[in-house]
Amino acid sequence: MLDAETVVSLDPDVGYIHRGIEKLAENRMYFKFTPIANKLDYIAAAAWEHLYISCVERLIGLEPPERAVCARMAMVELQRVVSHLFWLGTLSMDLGQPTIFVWAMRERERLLDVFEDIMGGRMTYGWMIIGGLRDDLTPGQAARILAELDRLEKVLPEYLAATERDGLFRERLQGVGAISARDALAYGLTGPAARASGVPYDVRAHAPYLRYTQLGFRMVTRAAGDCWARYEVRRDEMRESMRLVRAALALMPEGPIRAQGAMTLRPPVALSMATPKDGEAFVRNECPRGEGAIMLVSDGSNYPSRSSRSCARG
Amino acid sequence: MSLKVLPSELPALPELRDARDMDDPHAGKGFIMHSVRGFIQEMTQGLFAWSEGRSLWPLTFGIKCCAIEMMAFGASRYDCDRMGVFFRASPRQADLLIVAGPATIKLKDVIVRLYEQMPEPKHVIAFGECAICGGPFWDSYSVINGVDKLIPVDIYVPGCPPRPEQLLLAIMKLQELIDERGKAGRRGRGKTQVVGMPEVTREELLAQVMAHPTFLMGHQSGEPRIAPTPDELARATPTGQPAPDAEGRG
Amino acid sequence: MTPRLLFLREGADAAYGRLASLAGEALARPLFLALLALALFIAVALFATFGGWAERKLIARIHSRRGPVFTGPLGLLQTVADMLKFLRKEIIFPEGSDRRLFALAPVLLVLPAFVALVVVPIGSLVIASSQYSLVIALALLSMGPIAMLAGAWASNSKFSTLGGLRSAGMAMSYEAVLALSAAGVALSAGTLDIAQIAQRQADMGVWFALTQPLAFALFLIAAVASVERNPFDLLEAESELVGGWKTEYGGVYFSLTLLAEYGKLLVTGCLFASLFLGGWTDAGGDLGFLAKVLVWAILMFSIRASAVRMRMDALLAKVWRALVPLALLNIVVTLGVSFALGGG
Amino acid sequence: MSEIPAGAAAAQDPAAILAGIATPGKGARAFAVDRKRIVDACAALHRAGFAHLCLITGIDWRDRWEVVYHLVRLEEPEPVVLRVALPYGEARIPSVASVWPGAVWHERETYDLLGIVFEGSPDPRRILLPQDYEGFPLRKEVLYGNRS
Repeated sequence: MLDAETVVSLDPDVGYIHRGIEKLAENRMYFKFTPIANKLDYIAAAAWEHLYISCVERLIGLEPPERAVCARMAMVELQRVVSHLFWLGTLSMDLGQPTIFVWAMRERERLLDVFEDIMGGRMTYGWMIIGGLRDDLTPGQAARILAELDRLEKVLPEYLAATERDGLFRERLQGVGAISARDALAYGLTGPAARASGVPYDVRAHAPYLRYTQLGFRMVTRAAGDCWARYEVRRDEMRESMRLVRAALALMPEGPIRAQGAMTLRPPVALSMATPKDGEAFVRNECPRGEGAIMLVSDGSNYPSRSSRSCARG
Repeated sequence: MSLKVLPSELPALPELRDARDMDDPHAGKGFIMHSVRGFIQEMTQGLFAWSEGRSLWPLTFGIKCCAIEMMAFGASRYDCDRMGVFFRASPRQADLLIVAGPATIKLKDVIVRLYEQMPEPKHVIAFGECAICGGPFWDSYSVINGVDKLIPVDIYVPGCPPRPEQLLLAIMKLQELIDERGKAGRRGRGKTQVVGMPEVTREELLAQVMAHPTFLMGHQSGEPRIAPTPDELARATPTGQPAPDAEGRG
Repeated sequence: MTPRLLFLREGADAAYGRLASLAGEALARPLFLALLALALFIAVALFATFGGWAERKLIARIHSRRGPVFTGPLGLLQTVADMLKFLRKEIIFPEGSDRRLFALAPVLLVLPAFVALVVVPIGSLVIASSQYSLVIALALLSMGPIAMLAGAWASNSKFSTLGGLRSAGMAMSYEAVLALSAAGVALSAGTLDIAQIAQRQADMGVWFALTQPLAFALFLIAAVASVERNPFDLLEAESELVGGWKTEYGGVYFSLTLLAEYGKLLVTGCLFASLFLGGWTDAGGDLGFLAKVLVWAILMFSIRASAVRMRMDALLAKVWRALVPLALLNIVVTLGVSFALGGG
Repeated sequence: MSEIPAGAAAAQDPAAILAGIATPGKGARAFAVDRKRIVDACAALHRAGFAHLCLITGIDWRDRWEVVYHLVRLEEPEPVVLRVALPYGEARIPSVASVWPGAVWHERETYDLLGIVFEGSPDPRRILLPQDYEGFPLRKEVLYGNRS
């Protein structure tokens, strides 16, 4: 509802791409749901795939080996860098400046090539299976990741300078859409948006999963809560994620990439996966857009009897 | 319950909604402009087909992950500007609708309205499995199996999500389609082409799709596509509604 | 440098004489004007075509991509393809829209750009020189908001109404800055005729851009706004207003608005070159003038690629709080200086 | 109100829940709460520091409904899980929007897909499906994929 130029009230009408994934989950075997798990947040597919796979692993109590966990952490954090690059592009596109959008997409394409080389796809992967990985992260691929990150580290300050030193860019973001910490918590805001309002809530620090405790994760928060603070939080998170990718690749030991009894397709172990009767698993991950949570309720068969996910409101 | 599909059940191609009479001056076409355009059209058929193909302005309308690939198609590596593709925001100024994502039941009338708002020489590309047949959500209650149930589609681009190069190839195919129609002087729908697959007309495509049982559009035909597993049948619902049998899950 | 005006007049008289002998005295004058108008239209159409191509190529280069390649050599025929395609598009009048006004609005937008070229000197060619050519040019340039409001109101859609109000409001306020900064220059040159102003710069041997830096900057900003280029690009705020007041325009009418955009670009370019950079009177002559207009066009294209769109209230606040006072200050300073120097 | 089948754990009152939370037990701390006491329990927990409502999920166990609340306190990693069992015939539960305004969208989604009515919710409309959509697709009796 507009009053001349100022927005008076807003009633968001969501659901235009509602695909009823909970119903679909109830009618697919656990391992067959992974392609849809990628599409829960299609800009950060690896993060949500890992969320779903780790939830199923907790449901059946299967621990992936150390090498798989470190490889997954490297990919999840690299996916955060790619997702934040896409955010940088669409932010400047919405502000009417397509140049930074095209530059950020160009950098994102280079990292998508790395994903395609390692995980088999540009946007949706299916690289993580229940109990480990489909195929290994070879040293050559790890070296390529490090090379790409070094290149990005050199190029990124140039784009960020183009946005930060541009007075108009700052003027459009500073003091716009300020959200107080109290409102952020009350309305369930999570992720970079909450941290920009001063809410110190990051699942990686709050309930560490993967190897965040060993690698020492530093949470990025700001107090202002306006668009500029959200810009700064995401910019610093990108640098933190790059550091984490390097640390995860360094920590990655030699060893098997699949646990004993991992749900592979050849041999078709995944087709007859047993789940506990009335078992329940609830997992939270820090996805690029906010806290993602999946709850799975199993009834013993190879089909979840109820799956529910909290969409990340970041 | 047999899953055989009667040929009559093939969903008919929705007829062109634009039934306006071209000669009626008040039908949204100034009389003078119309007769002048008629004359120009006859003399410069090939030239206009060339120009229509080389300047396809798509509408910035993306739905899901295929929209991200459409953005990558517009960015610098794949660069749709080379083909003369320039994204426009208003349907009035666009002549290509790239449906990038599933048509959900809530989005149905939005897509149809956008299509009808676009001026006439318009084309539609069904980009990605979701737009072709519902994709990974084919059995969802809120996804319509294929955009061609709503609007006539010219080019299908399979893939989930397809690579931006496939969209470049689709644009080239569309240009060939336009040139071919331009030479033949027909304004109707020519052969529908599926990018990356051999030449196939829309009817052949639908026949293939209909013939293969797993592609059968579940809820379009009313009864469930794959019913619950046998043990779930044992715990029949309180209402005792008998669930039809099926040939296995997965 | 003898003023080139006379040369033009003789050339025109010679052509006029030959025409008179050909078509007889009575017909000569209208025929000559018709030919001149046609030449003018072709000049602007060519500028619009290759301006559009150059813009897409330059912005593509800034984006590190190629831009149109497949239509003609180096993609030169891309804008031709766009314009031809629009000729064949179906013309849709929105339901409940005022049909005549809907069709008239783009024409109202294009005409001032063409008519202004009659008054503004293009190189040494001044078609209708008059003492008040600057006033006429600025008045014609400020026809834009009227056309936008007409188009917005006639399209009978909420997007275009909101877009129309916004862009009309912005264009009107920036026209004020345009006029005031031009007034500063006219005062220091002492005349309102653009050709004379250009001439005066040659006599003084220094460009007004150097003696009047403030007016130069203000004119630049205001010109960018009057052509709706990027920092003031509220028109195509895709994310907010779909297509601004042009939302309902498709087909030929939309191509008219594109033509108008480049027409205005040419007019402001010629004005800019004549008022501030000495026009054709310095060493470069006509070619120099052309170079100045090209520099102006490239500047506008690169601004479009690199500037962020400003918010509506910040935009208007800047005009009335910063730019207009600066322009007035500039006039006062000019008066003071010329009073002190020349004794009035 | 028909009797809730034995499957659901015995309902506890808010004071017991607060005591339960204080003891640093291992594993997710789950508490069954009675339908009438859910708002007081949530208010008590909110005062105790559970400022973040992570997820509200409705489950259709075919013989009873169950609404599961996942609450998170910023200081500790483990979430607290409140489970409210509802008789199958009567899917109604008071809304906790008064405690967390953010709960409205969770509740609207649960109503939209499962048909559990949240009494006193400031915005009881459907959120994901078109407003004129009849039926609640996520219920077990709705055979999968069927539009009925």
